[in-house]
Amino acid sequence: MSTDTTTRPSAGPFATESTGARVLRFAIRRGPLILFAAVCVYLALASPFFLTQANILSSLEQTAPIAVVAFGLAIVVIGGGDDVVSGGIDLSLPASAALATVILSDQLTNRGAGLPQAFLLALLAALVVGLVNAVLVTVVGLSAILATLATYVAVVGVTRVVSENRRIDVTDPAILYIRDEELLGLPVAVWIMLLVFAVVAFLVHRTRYGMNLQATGGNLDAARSAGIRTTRIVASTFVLASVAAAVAGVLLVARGSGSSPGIDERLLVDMMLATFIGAAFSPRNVVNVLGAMLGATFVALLSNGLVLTRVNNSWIDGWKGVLILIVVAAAALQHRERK
Amino acid sequence: MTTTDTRPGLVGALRSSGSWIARYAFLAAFAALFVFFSVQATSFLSGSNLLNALQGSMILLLIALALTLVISSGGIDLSAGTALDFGAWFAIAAMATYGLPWPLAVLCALAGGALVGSVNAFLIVTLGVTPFLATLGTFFIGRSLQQIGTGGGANINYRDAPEGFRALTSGSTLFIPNEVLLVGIVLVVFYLYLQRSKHGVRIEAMGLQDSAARTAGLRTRRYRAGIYIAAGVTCAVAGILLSSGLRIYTPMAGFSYLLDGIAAVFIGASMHPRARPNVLGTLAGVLFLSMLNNGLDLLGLDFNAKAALRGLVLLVALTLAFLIAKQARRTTAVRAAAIG
Amino acid sequence: MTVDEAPPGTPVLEMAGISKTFPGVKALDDAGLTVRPGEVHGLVGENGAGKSTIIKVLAGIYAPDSGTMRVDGEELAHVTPAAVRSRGIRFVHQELQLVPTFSVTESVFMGAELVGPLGVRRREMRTRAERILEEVLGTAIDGRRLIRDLGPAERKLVQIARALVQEGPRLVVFDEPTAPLAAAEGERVLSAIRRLRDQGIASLYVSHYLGEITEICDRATVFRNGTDVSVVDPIVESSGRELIRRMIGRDVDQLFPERKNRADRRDEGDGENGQDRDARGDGIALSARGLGDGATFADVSIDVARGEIVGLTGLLGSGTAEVVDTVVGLRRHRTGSIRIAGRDSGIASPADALEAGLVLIPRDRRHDGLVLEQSVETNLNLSTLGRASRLGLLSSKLLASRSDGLIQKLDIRPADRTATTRLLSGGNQQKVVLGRALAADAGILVLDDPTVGVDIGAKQEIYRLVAGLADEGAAVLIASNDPLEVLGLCDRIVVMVRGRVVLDVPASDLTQEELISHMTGSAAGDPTADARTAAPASAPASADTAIADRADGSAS
Amino acid sequence: MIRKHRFAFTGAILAAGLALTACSASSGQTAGLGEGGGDQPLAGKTIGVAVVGTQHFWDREAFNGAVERIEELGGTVLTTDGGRDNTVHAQNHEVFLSQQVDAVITILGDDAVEPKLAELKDAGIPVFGVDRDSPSAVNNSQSDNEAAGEAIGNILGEAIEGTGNVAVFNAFGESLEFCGVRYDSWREALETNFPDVTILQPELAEEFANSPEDARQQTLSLLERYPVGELAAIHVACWDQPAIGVVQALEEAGRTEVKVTAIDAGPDTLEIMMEEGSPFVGNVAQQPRKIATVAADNVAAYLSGEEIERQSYTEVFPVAGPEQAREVYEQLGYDKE
Repeated sequence: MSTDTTTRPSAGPFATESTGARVLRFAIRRGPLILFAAVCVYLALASPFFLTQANILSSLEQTAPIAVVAFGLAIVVIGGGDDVVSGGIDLSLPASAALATVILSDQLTNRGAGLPQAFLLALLAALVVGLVNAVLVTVVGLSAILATLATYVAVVGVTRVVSENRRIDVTDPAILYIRDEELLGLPVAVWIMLLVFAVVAFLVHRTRYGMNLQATGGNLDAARSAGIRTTRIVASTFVLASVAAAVAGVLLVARGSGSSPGIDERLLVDMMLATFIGAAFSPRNVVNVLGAMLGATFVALLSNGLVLTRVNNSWIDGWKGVLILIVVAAAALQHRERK
Repeated sequence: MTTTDTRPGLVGALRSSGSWIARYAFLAAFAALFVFFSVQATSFLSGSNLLNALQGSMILLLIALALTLVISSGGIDLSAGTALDFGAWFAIAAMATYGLPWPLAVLCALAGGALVGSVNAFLIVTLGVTPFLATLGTFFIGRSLQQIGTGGGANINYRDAPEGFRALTSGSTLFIPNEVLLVGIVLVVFYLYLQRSKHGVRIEAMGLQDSAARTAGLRTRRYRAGIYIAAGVTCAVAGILLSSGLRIYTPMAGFSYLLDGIAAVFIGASMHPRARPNVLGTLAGVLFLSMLNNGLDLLGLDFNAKAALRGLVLLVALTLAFLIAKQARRTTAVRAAAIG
Repeated sequence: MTVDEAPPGTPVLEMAGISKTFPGVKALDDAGLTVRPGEVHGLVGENGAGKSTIIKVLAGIYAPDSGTMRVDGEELAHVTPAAVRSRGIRFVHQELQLVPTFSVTESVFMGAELVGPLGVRRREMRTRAERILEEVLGTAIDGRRLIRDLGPAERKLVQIARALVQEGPRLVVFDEPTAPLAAAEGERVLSAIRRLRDQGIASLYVSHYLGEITEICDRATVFRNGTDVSVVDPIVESSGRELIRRMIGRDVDQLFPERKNRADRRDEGDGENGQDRDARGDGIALSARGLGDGATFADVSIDVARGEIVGLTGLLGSGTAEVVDTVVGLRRHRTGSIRIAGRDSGIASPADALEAGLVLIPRDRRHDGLVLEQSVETNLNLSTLGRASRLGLLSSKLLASRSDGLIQKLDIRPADRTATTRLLSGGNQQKVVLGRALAADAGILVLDDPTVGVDIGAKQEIYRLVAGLADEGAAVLIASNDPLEVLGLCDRIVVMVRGRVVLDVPASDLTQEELISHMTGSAAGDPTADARTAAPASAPASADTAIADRADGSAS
Repeated sequence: MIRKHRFAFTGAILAAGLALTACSASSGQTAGLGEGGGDQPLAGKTIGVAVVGTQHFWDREAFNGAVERIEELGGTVLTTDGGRDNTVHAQNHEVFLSQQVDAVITILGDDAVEPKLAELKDAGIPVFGVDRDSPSAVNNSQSDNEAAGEAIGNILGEAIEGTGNVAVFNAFGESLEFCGVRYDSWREALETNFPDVTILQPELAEEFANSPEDARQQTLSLLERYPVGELAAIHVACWDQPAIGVVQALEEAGRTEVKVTAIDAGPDTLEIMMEEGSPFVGNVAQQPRKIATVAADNVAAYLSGEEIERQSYTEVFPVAGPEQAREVYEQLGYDKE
């Protein structure tokens, strides 16, 4: 045996790595992001409009409500773990957001309330849903997926009763401001999204609460033994997420200039997609707030780019699915690589 | 010292008594609702209505069974509806467009479901994508393929479907409606496979602790691939029933069964002592949801109110059942922990 | 020393008259435990003696039925986890209670993060975490590394750092801290505990390794049948035997079983190397030739004959674990071949291995060995469910009779096949894993560190079982880094150093000292031996001590 | 080595994906080019076409009609689909703004799109509605919904000989304006001409997804509540998909004495009507493709400077009974599909 390996006692007998291998490893580790960039470059080449400022801003505007509910879902998943059966999930967020749009619209248009009052009421309603979820999961002991599925159905129903399944137009100046105006070159809706992002990202990644949250989701027993009040943490995630749903409600009212029935289902799928694909963008391969933002942006840019490159409408979902799977598969391979 | 044979297992006895309370709690909610509907809606108890409700729940039951299988193994299948669509699509298209005899069309449908399942299996087992995202991706692609294949989403009408194909849902054998008989057979197969054979135990082991199952010499990859394909095929059977009943293929109809299917599985799991998905629990969950729908239809409520009530009743029933069950479990769990 | 308020001599912890009854079981009966400031106090006892119950009472997890608990002389009215923590009592649990996706810094500060106006003070936390690791525990780990990328010893040190990071630690409770570690790695933990003592922090040290108890403890409390039967004070090097006697109430005559045919086999195998035996071919059940995976080990050849127990040993990172994984199909090999009964095995998964008549008893039983949420019955039958089936359906009668038979044979406690496996003690869990392997009637057994975290009684039973199987004709390959275990149980010993086999000899040819020097790569004639390789990861001298002491403790 | 293999694999997928995207994109483009000539008033123009969803026959036909007509006229299309979410549909119009298309055809949708249409108008981009009567639109092309509702009301009244209970599926009357018009005029026709007819309360709701099966289940329950003699007809107020399931349920339950009427008369429901003895007795055929074609023609005319009327009505064909169903089926060219 040669003696050159003796300088690295911890490595195996063959552990030498060429520059090429290192580059390759880097490529695999950053695979999802590289793919993201590659897709964007392709779209930019295929349609000169794709990279125009107006288009990017409008894509971001489209992203805003999805991203905000996805932040909410991210909190729940981070705190509850990402196991399908026993982990944290909140399927009721889109329903809460839809309920918020109805309450906001009703207050603003039919009851002559101002935005602050309307928002408080919408927030209150969303908080009730969040609290019900929290109680169902932590006190009653339902699995998160069943509890929030049940509240999803219930809240969609309540929304229909409240709205009588009607559309309500909103012409409140504050909502129009959010819808139409720009601040320092960015649409107000995008500012709201960034603000929520900043708050949530700070909360999750920079505060003690956030660290406890991550610990709870990462290893419940460990968190408990570290003296973290895990039940409270899990309960709080549902409440926080419902706040995000209420904020998303404002953005949805702005986007639709009022409330339209039947917006929850699509939001549900988009939200899950944005949140879970977000894990692919993180080096730790876990659901996180920045990932949710990137995921939502990725999905929106993808939809927008495919429209601009004039892909047949029928094909758009298919391409979205394929590209998403490629990104996710790259993340899966990268994860396997580490093992 | 070792009282192995004489003591049937104190822990087990306590545990199962807890599970019985859990089960009874939910069944009590079930029964209470049944009585309520019987009193409030005169036609609820009629034989034809109950049969209607039963027949109406068969498609959901198949979807829920497929999901029971998948969730048992620790996964999820958001593309269950897509597999249903492919089953319905391939069956109708085979007959209406390609003029194949109906038994062949049924085979095509099953192949369609298997196709969807295989894509999932490839993504999950070969590439290692998480089931959540893999099946979500399959769902998107499947939706798109249906749009492409039907010129944007046109129905395929086949009113002249052969008698044999129609009989799958309209006829009856030995006074049992054919679809009930068919789904009953599937149910029994699932029950025997998941609850009574070695495979069910293995799949549960995989779902709980994959690495341990693998080390114990189980072919987990093979099982997992098989599970997604079998789930796809089961959903395709549901698609066959749907298309046989309507004699039409409506693209992208399957998604509407997904959430109810998931709910049924988890309601069923909640009745299990270790909160695992199980076939009989799923059956109870499906029947509960179907009864709820049927009863609310018969009450003659405003449709918006009906939508709200449906969710609220579900919430209340689950909460009550769980609070009682939890009480029971808590006492047994403490004892069990002490003995261990 | 930081005993400020309490008068000198006041115990840091004093538990007295603690009783705890679970329905049907008296887990603690008037038990007591006293730890003096700054001492390292051992807590020993057989499984079920009440050690873990009193630890849980101390941690505030179980409320005792009666008894008092004083910290620094002050009685705690309500023993809650938070109250205990605030009094400076910290726990290093047996399980690695860490979040795999957390960084070292995040893990150390889990639940006790430093927060400033701009949120969590990451840089400061990292500096402090690295400093504690380096200065208090004597190990340098980058605070940004993720837990999932660390080895078991580093993870354990991170856990210890976590116990120390908050202000005012008075007493750290270590529950089997070295169980998942190789000897040299374990020494890092032990030296960390010594450093704590130097800084006046008391330790309560729970371990089955009596060698460690005699090495680092000042005093030790022995538990038996739910109460403290005696306190050995002071602990000296020769206290091991005394501790065993008090633990089980009698002398342990022999830890390792008498092997019937061992002497003959020794004669037979003497002087032969693997190649010759393979050429002769008779009785070789498992034969690996020139095995390598291109990264962690290379050119490994091992033969195991029917009726033979072969020990594969080496320090952590020597490649023994990887070789075992490769043999059972959990890893791919890139060079060489594995033959079973003279034929190419074609094993690519544990399932293939099972079919070829080879079973694995994995090292991490809680993760890889058992489905913890399933019943003992299910776990015992998991590999052989087909044999418990009739007409394709599981027969509850067959399942019950098969598992009851195994429970009896292995003396698994509680003798309840419906019990959830999670609730069993470590030794009993390991017996369940063994039982599953027995049920498979496999001709070849591969055991990877089979007695980790297992008490002496269970250890003895496991050794007896393994020896019995070999006597009945099974071929057994044991990977272990406990030299005494290998010497006491095996017929042949294969030593690996940094991915290569350096020695393959009959066990009778080796003394303990020789074996250790081969393992640490310091023996003469070792092809890789030179001054530098003799120090893998930690000082060779201390590694020797640790191994020797460990061996000492469990010896009879 | 395994590593390299994996990376190559990922790369291959990526390459294949991009190549295929390119294919599907370019195929869309070639469709847009076609023959350049004098009768191509839209040559060199890009027209945005936004549709709220394409699951339903009407929506899809209108969408395809508009796209095909624009391409026939030499224009390039940019299309969006809201996936049945009105707020997404509204947001989709942003693309037309940022791309500065020459004109926009907006198909269906509720008032959520109004602000976007106003923005388009302000930006100087003319908007043409298809079943979207917007103040910001140059023109709205649609069926005469009032006539359609009235016609189907009369067909139904006559089919049940002016008496009996009628159940109605009407979930969209509140949210979609043209559905409301159809429902109101249907109701008015019944109440005026057939005073003995009772409209059952509460009304029923249909679902967008899986609507035939959903309607089938609801009808089965409905039949339990109203035994023979207590139910004369079931009407679907705004479209025809649920009627497929309604008919199926009636046939299953042997209750074909209950008559079925609907609106839209897609080929699938016309086929059902054509069957002998079908309970499906009344329908109103619209010409969604033609409606959209008219819209596209209006775009072309407007861009070449012509005056365009506010409303373009396209004829509806009331269909009563199997004979008329067959005639309309042929007239609309469905038999050639």
